[in-house]
Amino acid sequence: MTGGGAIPEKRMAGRDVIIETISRLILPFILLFGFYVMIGTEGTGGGFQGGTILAAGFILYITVFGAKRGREMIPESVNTFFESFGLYLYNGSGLLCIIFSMGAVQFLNYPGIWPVTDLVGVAGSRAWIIAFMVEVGIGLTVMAAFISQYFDLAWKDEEEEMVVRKE
Amino acid sequence: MLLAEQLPVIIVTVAMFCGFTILLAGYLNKKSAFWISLLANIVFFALSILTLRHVLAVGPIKYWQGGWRPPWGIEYVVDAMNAYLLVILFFIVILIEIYSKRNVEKEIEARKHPTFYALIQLMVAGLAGITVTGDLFNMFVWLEIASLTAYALIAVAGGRALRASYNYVIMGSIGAVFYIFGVGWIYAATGTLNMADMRILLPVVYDSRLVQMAFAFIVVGIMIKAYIFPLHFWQPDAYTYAPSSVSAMIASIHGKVMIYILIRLVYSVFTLDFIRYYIGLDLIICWVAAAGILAGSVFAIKQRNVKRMLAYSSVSQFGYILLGIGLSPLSPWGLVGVVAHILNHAVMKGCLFLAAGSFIHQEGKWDIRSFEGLSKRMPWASGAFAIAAISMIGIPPTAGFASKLFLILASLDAAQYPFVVILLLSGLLNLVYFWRVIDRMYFVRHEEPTEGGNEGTRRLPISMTAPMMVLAALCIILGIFWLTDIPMPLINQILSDLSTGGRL
Amino acid sequence: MILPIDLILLFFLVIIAIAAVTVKDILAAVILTGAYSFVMANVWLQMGSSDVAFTEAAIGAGVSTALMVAAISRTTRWEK
Amino acid sequence: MKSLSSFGIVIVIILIGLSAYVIEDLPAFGDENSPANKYIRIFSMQSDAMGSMLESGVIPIELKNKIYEFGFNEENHYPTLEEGGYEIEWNEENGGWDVLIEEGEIYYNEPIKYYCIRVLGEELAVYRYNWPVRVIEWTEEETATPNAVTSGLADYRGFDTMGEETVILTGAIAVTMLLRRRGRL
Amino acid sequence: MMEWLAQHVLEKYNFWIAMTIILIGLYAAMAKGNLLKKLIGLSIFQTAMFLWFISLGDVGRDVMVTWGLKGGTPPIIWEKAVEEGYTYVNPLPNVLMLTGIVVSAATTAVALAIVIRIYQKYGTIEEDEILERELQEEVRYASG
Amino acid sequence: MESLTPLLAILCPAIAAPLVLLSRNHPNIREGWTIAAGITMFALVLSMGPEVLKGDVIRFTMFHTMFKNIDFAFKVDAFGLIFAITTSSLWILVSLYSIGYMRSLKEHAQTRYFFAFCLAILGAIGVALSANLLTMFVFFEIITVSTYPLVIHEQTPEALGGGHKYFAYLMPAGAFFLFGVVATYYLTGSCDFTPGGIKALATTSPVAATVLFFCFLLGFMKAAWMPFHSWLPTAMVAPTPVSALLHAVAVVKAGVFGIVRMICYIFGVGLVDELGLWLILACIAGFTMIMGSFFAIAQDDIKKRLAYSTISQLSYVILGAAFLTKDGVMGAMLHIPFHAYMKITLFLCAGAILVGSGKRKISEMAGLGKTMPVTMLAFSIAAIGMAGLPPLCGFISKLYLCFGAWELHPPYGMIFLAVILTSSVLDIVYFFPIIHAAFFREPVDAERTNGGYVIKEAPTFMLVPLSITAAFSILFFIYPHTFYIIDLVQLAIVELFGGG
Repeated sequence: MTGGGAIPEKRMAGRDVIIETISRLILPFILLFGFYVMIGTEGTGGGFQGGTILAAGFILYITVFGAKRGREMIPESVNTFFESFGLYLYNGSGLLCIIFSMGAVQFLNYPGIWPVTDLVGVAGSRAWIIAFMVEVGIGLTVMAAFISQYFDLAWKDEEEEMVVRKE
Repeated sequence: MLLAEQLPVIIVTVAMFCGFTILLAGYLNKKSAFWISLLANIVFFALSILTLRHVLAVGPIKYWQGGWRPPWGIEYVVDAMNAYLLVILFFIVILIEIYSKRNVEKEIEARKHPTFYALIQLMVAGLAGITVTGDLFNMFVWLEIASLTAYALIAVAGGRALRASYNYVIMGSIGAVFYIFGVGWIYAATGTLNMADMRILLPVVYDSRLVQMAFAFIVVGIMIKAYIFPLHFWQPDAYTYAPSSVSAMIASIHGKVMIYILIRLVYSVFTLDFIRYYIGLDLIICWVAAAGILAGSVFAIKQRNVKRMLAYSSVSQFGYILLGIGLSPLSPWGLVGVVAHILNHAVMKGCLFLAAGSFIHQEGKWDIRSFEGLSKRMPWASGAFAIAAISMIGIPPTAGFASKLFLILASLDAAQYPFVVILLLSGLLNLVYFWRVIDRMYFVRHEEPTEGGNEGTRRLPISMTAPMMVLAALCIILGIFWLTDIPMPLINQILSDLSTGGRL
Repeated sequence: MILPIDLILLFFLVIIAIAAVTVKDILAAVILTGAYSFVMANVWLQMGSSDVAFTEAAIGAGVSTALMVAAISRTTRWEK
Repeated sequence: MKSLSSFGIVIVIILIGLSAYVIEDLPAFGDENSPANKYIRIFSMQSDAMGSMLESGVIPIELKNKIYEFGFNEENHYPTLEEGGYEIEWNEENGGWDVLIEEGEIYYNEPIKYYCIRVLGEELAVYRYNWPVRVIEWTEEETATPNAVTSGLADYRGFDTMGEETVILTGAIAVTMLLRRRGRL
Repeated sequence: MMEWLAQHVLEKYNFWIAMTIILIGLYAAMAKGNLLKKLIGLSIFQTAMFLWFISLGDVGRDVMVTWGLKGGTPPIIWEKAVEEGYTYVNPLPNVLMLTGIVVSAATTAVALAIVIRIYQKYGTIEEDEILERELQEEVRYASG
Repeated sequence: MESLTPLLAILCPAIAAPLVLLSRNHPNIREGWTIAAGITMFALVLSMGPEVLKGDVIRFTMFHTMFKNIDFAFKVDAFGLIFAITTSSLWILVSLYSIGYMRSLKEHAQTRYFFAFCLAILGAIGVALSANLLTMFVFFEIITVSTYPLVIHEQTPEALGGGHKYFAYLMPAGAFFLFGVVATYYLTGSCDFTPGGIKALATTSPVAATVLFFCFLLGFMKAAWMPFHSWLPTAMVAPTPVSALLHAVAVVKAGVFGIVRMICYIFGVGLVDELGLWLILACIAGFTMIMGSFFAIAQDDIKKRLAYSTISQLSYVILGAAFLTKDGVMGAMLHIPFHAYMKITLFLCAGAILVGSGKRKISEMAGLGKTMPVTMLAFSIAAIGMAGLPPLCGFISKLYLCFGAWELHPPYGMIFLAVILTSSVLDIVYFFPIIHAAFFREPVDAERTNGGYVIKEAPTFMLVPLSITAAFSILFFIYPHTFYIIDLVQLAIVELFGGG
């Protein structure tokens, strides 16, 4: 964690090739592991852990390459979209239960989404929806939220430094 | 499953849904945030009225999340009390949102509007969630949503609001952790988190010290969140420096819902028997409340800043509600007082904060001593302030009188005479600090500045005046409403739903 | 799962907590908090709560610490 | 806020006192049968040779009534011990009979363990099973998810998790609102 | 007395250690002057509470008899586990505390954002200095 | 009998108030509303007279309250109707007078003035017609609050001080009254005004009843009985018509009305007698009578003197009620309208003097009778009436009071008779100098004392009302059946004491 948090733009000149290379190498594996943890309901892990690991991977990237390049990789629009989209998935899976069953079953009663239930059975529908809507939703939101928080907390403005120095 | 039974959960989830939607829509178009939020809340208000009607007609709604039966899954229970609170919640939120349109445009920079309204919407969702949930841990989650949004919404004003908000973060989190700690104790004792289930299982372990510990921790946690007297110290700063519409919303709604948690726990989970016979706490609650009533008023008298004065007044008024809770094991009127005062105080405090906010919005005046001649320049706002202040004092045809009457009757009925004196004294203290403001606005002779050129041009926008006037009118209408026997079915339903043993 | 290890970890926890609270360097305190979270994750693993341990390791020791370090980089490092 | 430090010490002392007071009733660490982990004893009554009836698979009417009176009835939305609606089976591990009741839910009709009845000397003790027992037993079958934490998180208590997601999002929005100076939001 | 200690202190060491850390954290959250220190105290406090909650759900430890050598296994349903006589730990505290951890992370983030804003405004994160600044402003207002 | 009339009567000022506020830019229309409402209300109130005299009690239940056995209801019985008639008839006159007063002095904030006036009258008529304590309390507090803007009308620091003192006394009084209301309901399960008192109250413990009695007594601090009287002279900073309203119609009359209501219709004559409370009350009243007169003598400001006179005179009513005898109560009831007419004449005259000559001090009033004959004549008539001399209505009420005192147990009877007579003599003592100065002393040099103020008769708007009230003061003596007053009082006495 060089420079503590984010590297201000002007210090980009003194960047370390080794760290950059290693982090560029390691990032896909972190992301892969994150996705594995996120979707795999068989073992330990789930949306939170997976999402956090994904976020940690991106945070590594942002820390190493600087906030500006981090922003290029994860633009604000994408970030905001994922923040909401994850919850759309989760919340939507609940609302879909009501909508598909015409109000016959409760919110989050996953077998109420009958197309899935017809395909894979009652228990299967729960497993599938948990894995592909709920956990993915959780993961995306957690990932996007932590990335967004990190951007906002770490990105030091030039003018802010001026203000602080003046005081 | 009937659609009417799905209403409460639809309100909560769709409110959250709107929260995310506002964020996305606000990203694309800043103006849309407000309108989505407002429209959604109006729809929810209609739905909550339907819910209340359904509950009064059919009985409590019990809703099992995910189709899991209560001890296994999360249950939402909507009885008369919840539905009533839900209606109040959305009603006040709509009015304050209408008010906030112009006020926020002035107080908060434009780029923050989408996030601001998203947070408002999420706060409303959180409060609605607290209101309808029937599960202790689920309540914690909603509590945290409501609190987190409140922290941020207070801090957005910048300046001193930041420090106030930070204190609130620390105290609020400690409160939340105390709450969850209490839930842990009660979980260790009974092994369940569902309120209805807990109510059945608790009598088995009433003697257990775990339950007493749980009660102590939960109550302390909620006392911090609901700024009840000895633990209120984060609150005045937060109310004073927050944006006007936010302090109105938090003062009139947030605190109510927090104290609702206490009501729900005392009545539906621990039950009055436990409070009275196993830990003998009812009178202690009463005395704490009484201390709060007096101390809040005395502090309020000392204040110069109108919003800070209102904040301390809230501390005092929450004492009323707590007093009602404390008295209710002894008299059913205590609960009537609580039910009435929740609505009345939401209306009155909302109106006062909106009016105070509009003084700041229009003239930048927050010091009571600079209020001379305000009635001439802002007749509607100061009229609303005056009516609500009179209502706070408890002059008869207004709402404050009704709750005072119920509580006095309750304390007489419970043969706790000191509280009668305290309630009456509190009315007089309220008079002292509110009348000071009214005097300044209306009656202190004041020379109009001669350069009256721009006076006429800058009038308070109608979208800010109208909500205040509605609330001020409600102050009077409710005063009459509570005296009539129209709310009797509601109150009887609430009494029997909360199982206080008996009807009026 | 094994008492001596458990006790040692818990003892560590207390020490780290005291250190994190008393040390004047906030960056050190933050890193100690991260360590605290990590030890906590181990304790939880001992207790058979693998999911929580995982989460605590990822969120408490990872992301939270990163956020705090980011915040320190924008404020001050030394407590007065 | 200096005053808070003395206030803090007072609170610390109070909490230590409270802990010493409460510790006696806290179940021991790792207690498998504590209310939190398995079941809670709801009442006990004179056995009066009811054990033999239990062995033959019938719950005596007194016991049934007591359970009903206790609050486990339709009014509280509990599945009741109607004739034929329940099963009894001997559970060696607990040394008692498990009472299984059909919940009559939309998707599941298997009987679920609700009560455990044990003979303790002269007394007949009735226990109510709690959350973990059911979830660990049924998670595989009902949700096809072997990890009970995941199924608990996403299914049995899915609403908590949704709220918690919203908390995360709220935190992100709040930080955005307070700090973001560039970009659209 | 010794018996009481053995029964309620040694056997329930989880509670006492959690309580110790809770008190450390609580004291720091209330009494420390530095805003970030407060936050660190708060996070220690919260996490220690979670520790206690999780330890509620642990099974199979009989400290006095087996020295705690036997413990629960993660609640992942596994056929072999039953054969080998493992007991699963209670999944409910895990579920709840997962939520709690995430909530505490969100709270931390918001608090950090506020701290940064405070620093931008006052140039310090010491509470005393902030209060002093506010007092000065107050005096300035009062004197016109 | 259920009838809408009481509600309509109460609605008159209630509707007039917002109309006044709305037409604030058109003074003529604004005051037109006031007058129209006054006349309508008077007609409505008077129309209930024959019905009530037949022995019917007119009731109107607005709604049932949440409290069992308490309705928010209006009831027109004989006693209430007396007060209602007094209030409504005087409202018209005081409004007319106010128009003249406000316009000739070019006062500010006239709309607020008329608005608050309407509300105060609303309170007074509500108190008169209310059927139970709760209803009465509501209107009582309306009077208290709505009178505040009138008291501080000048908006000087002095006026505000007076207003604050006014609140400092009357708001705690309201709290005591509220406690009394709730406690009565709690003790008896009812708080309707029943002739002869609420039965259940007699069975409660004497301590509770005594405490309750004193709570009510403190609650009716509006009656300005002696240790708690000082708000009334302080409130004299108000414009004169307001003082007239305070003293004659709304506020203090509501107070004494309340005391009589409490004694006769809540506690019942028997219970008060049994508890021995009448003696305490009578002592308070007697003390107030004498001391009020003495204080009045010491005042030089005419309004202050009238204020102390009011304090003294109101105690006649309290005393009469405290006697618990047929004639005593009758005297008390009669004194309410009669004193109202006489005192309002005096105040209107004082206002006319202020407008006409700019004088407040009695010592400066020498020779005013020449320049302001009508005013001073009316003043003299009312003053004579106050002293209880024959050709005026004050004589009737005082006579009954004396009879009432005579009926008491031997030692008390003589004592209180002496008190009444002493007080009457003192009345003469403090009114006579004014009359003497006005008619029999040479005017001091007007230029020197009054800075160029030309002394002339007050405007007609003011003269007409005060002449009318003075005339009525005489008319009541000659024909006490005017506005059914004596019939109503007799009816009320029959209700209370039974028999003929």
